[in-house]
Amino acid sequence: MAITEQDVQASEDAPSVNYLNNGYGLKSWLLTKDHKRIAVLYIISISIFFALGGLFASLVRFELMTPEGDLMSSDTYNKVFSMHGIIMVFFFLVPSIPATIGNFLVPIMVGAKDLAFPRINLLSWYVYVVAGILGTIAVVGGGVDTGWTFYTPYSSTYSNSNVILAAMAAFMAGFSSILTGLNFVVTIHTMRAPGMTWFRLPLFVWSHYATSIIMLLGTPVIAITLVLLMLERGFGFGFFDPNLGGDPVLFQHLFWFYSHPAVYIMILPSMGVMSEMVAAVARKRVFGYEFVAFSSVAIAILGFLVWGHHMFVSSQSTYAGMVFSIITFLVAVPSAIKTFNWTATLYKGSIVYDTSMFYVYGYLGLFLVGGLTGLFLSSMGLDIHLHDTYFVVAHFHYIMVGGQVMGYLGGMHFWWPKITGKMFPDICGKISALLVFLGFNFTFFPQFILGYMGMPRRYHVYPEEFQILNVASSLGASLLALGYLVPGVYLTWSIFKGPKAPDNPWGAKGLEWETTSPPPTFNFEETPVVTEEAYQYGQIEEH
Amino acid sequence: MADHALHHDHPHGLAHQFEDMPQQKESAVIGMWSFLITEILFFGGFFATYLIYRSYYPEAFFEGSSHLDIPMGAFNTIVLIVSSLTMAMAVHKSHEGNKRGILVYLTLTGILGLTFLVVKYFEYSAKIEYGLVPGLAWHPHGENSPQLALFYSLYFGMTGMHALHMIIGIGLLIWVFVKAAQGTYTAEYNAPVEIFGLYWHFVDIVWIFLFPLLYLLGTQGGGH
Amino acid sequence: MADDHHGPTVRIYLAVFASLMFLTALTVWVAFQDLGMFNDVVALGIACTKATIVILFFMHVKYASRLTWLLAGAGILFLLILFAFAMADYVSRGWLGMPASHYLQ
Amino acid sequence: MQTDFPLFPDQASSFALQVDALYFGILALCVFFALLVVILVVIFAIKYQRKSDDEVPRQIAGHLGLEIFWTAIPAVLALGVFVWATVLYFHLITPPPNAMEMYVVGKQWMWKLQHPEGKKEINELHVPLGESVRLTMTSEDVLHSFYIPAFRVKKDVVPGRYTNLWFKATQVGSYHLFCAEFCGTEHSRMIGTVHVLEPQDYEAWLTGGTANEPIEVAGERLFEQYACHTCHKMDGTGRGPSLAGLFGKTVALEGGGTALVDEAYIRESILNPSAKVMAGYKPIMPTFKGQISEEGIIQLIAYIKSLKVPELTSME
Repeated sequence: MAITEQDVQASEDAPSVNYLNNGYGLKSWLLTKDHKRIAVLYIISISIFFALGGLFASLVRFELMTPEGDLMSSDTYNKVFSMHGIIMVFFFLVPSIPATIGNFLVPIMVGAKDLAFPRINLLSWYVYVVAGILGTIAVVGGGVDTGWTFYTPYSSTYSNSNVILAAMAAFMAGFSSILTGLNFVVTIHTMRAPGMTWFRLPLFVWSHYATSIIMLLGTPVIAITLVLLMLERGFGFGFFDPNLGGDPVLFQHLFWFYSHPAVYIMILPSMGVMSEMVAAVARKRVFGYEFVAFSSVAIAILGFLVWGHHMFVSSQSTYAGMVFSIITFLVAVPSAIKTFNWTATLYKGSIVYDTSMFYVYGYLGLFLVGGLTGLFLSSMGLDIHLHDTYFVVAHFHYIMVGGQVMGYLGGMHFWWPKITGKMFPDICGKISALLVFLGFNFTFFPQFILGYMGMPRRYHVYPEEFQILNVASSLGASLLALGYLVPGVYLTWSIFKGPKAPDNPWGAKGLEWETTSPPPTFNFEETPVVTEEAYQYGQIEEH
Repeated sequence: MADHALHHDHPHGLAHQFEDMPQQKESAVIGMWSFLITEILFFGGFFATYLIYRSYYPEAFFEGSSHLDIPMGAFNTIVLIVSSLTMAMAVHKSHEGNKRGILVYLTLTGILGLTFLVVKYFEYSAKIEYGLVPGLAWHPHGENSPQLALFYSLYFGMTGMHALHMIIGIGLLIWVFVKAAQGTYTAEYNAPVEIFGLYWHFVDIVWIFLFPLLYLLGTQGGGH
Repeated sequence: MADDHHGPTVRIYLAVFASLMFLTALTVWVAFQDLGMFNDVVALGIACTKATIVILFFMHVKYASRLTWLLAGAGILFLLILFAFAMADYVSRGWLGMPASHYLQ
Repeated sequence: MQTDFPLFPDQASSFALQVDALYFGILALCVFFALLVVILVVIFAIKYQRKSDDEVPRQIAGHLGLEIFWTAIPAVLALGVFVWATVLYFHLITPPPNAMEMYVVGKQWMWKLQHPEGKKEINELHVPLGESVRLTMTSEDVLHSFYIPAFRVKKDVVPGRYTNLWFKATQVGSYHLFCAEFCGTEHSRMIGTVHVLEPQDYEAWLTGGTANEPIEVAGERLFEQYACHTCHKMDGTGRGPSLAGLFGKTVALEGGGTALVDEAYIRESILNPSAKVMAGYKPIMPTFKGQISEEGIIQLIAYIKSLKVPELTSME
């Protein structure tokens, strides 16, 4: 990346009023209806929860350095991993990209002044904060020990921890994500700038559209499931407890109806980030644009038909299991399509070696492993052995941390100049990407082996022969933690000391790069008129 | 969408992020429908639970249903259908920009909504009196008591959630009423009345399903 | 904006209302006839009819854009997916003729 | 048995080789695709490095043939794996008819196991080498999951009903038994050991020790203790049906329909007798819910299973 004199000049000539300096003081932030400011509020709050969830994760890894339970009691350990899961899933992974980068970029990318419902957007942040406070009260007031899955009847009858409070927090967080999704759907449908047809939308917007579908269709089901759970626990209404006439497996059906698609809420936006970044890194139109776009929608829809693959050993009917299994295999296809298309985009491109490129390559590597290991788990005969072991833990961390967090961090770096108007040191970005990639593999690759050897998840103490791999995993985790801390430092530094960012530091295509860095409050001086396809770096050749 | 994107001289009721009134109205309607989708699936979780347990314990569900009061349920069904009509009329009047018409029909709708809740209150009281509230006041001790309790858990869960939506609906109705009384709504700007109407009709539809599933089930008890 | 999509007239509203009342009466009456398992089918059929009428006329979907149809349809489709796939498990438990776990309690 | 730093689980059941074959099959597929993509993107990164800052490469929109190619190939391969894995699954869940019956009750936080001969164990399970064993499992409280990694078998243990699992041990030794479904505070200590013994050692182990009352004898004692025999007379003259030879049959029910008399049906009939009454009888049996433990029910089931009539009618 080279910043020419002219670029710097251009940004200095830019209008001095942007969304950041348009009003100061806490009130101008807490009552803002500007989607960009709300995105910043979200960035700050999810960073706090990411740090909290990460703290719990490191406690888990510390404890697992030895086979005995010497750091904390079993009860504490169970609470620690449960809070890690609940915080990471409901308070970091689900809102992360949509509520931050998505909130910032979707209106700009479609050429709108704001989201369709700015007040609802702000409301969603407040609901999120209230949910976060409830969750924090649940932690401080003794914690919750059910795991993030809240399986009945343990959660509804037997657990002695703050299940209702934690379920309430998850319920509210879900409500907040419904509001975000609703805003995106409406904005993408009705607020596109003149000339911005569906097939000119950036793939980031497509993936957010697909994500929003899941948020709207899936989240209410987890909400009602948690309501049923709270009614059972709070009032003794019977729904899932066999002693009250219910069936515990029904809870799993309702829970996974949301919670499996929720994995796609986490991964689809990061796929959108990757599509943007691959194009910019290779300075080339994304290969097979329509296929990448439709594969997002296909993943969103097929994602609703596979939840039973979490229940192959739960005593679910074999025939239902077969149907869920085959559809799960089919979900692999759109993911494969995306990977091949990204690879093809790099072919004969003009590949730049900057931070974005490091994150793109890291993402590709981790997502490949995460996606491919899904094949093991969708195979019914093999899942019997692998279910509820560390193999599953490794698999979903490759997707949700390797894929999603890599996408989130990559996206934050890619659009950091746009969001803050400041540049970060490129070399630091490369180092952090490397640290995350290496640390991640050190942490989670050993867990695949542990899983195949049969170490069950959520184990506080474990047989001795698993120790060496666990130690390896814990050492890797410290490297990974470093990889997450470093960007926090230099990105914060860049806000105060970083050089001013030009409007389009990467020479990328897209409406967001045509406005100033940072953008003005209403995003554009004039509503843009779109006349070309997305990623039109040059004349397109048809094949 | 037109590109007269200037922020000044925009029409009454047009928010800054929209270009013109049709875009704003379309957004409001689509937004409400998106929300209703989530509501469909929210109640859907209840209905799925109901369907599954009903198919497992038909006898207990028949028995539980036979203790519900069909005249009260039918009366409430009629109340809600009438309220849907008055709500539709309120929306109709708002399209004409007829302030008085909106106020009259909203008032009728609100009264009918409250009537529904009052009837519901009497039904609930009766159930509490007979000890048919699982977990809190539960008297049956037969061998299918757990399954019977399951039916009543669903009864209270589903009708309770529906009643909560009615209460929220009445709250929203008061807000729309106040705005209408202030003369906010015109023939051009009436989206709030319209989308509130969508909500109200949706709540009515939920009841349209609850009534036969919960109340009418017990009439053929043990028949099959 | 003048209301360019033609909403229903008051006469249509009254007709809709009358049919809803009629169907309510019908569903109560049918409930007291012994039709065996068809009682459920008829009751649900009537409820679906009533819901469709409300959606089409009171909620203006009949006069609305394709997008509204799509949204309403998506909600119902995914609801059916939830029902169908969850029920698929419960219905087919024990099909293998093994002492499967298809009885609760 | 265990080395200090193993990287692969023991293969101690008839399933292990088949499951591992599938594992390595999928692994090969994954390695192939992962290497394919990794090698390609690395080559591209080297070959197509940006030469100058204003370089704009040739733009390629896409290629329909390629898209179809890399949609179809993964789809076909995925379906192939699906068939392989599902055939294996059916094998894994279908016990042979002559399998030994054992019973498992999970509770927070221990495994209670019982042999057909009546021997009870806690957190230990002794099984004979080379013999098919079928477990009937239930839980007294929350969900558990019965998992023996060396056998590649796992099944959730669900309160309120029975689940099954079977295996045939093929290697003498001691193996881990884990609870794989999170079940509360001491979840990670709900572990045990499965001992695979030579058949003659197993016999010796069975006859050694104390409390060697066969399970159906315990069941028979309960049968009399709860006065079941006053109605369920063996000659069929009682107020309830005779239970002799009943297990495994399909019976007609009062009010239409049929039911297969299996473990779940017997359990239901003890806990909720009026749910499925056999045709020709009245729903007069009282419920025994809350009076008999899960283990007691299992003993009763074993006893009822053992009741044979001399000329057994056809099973179908």
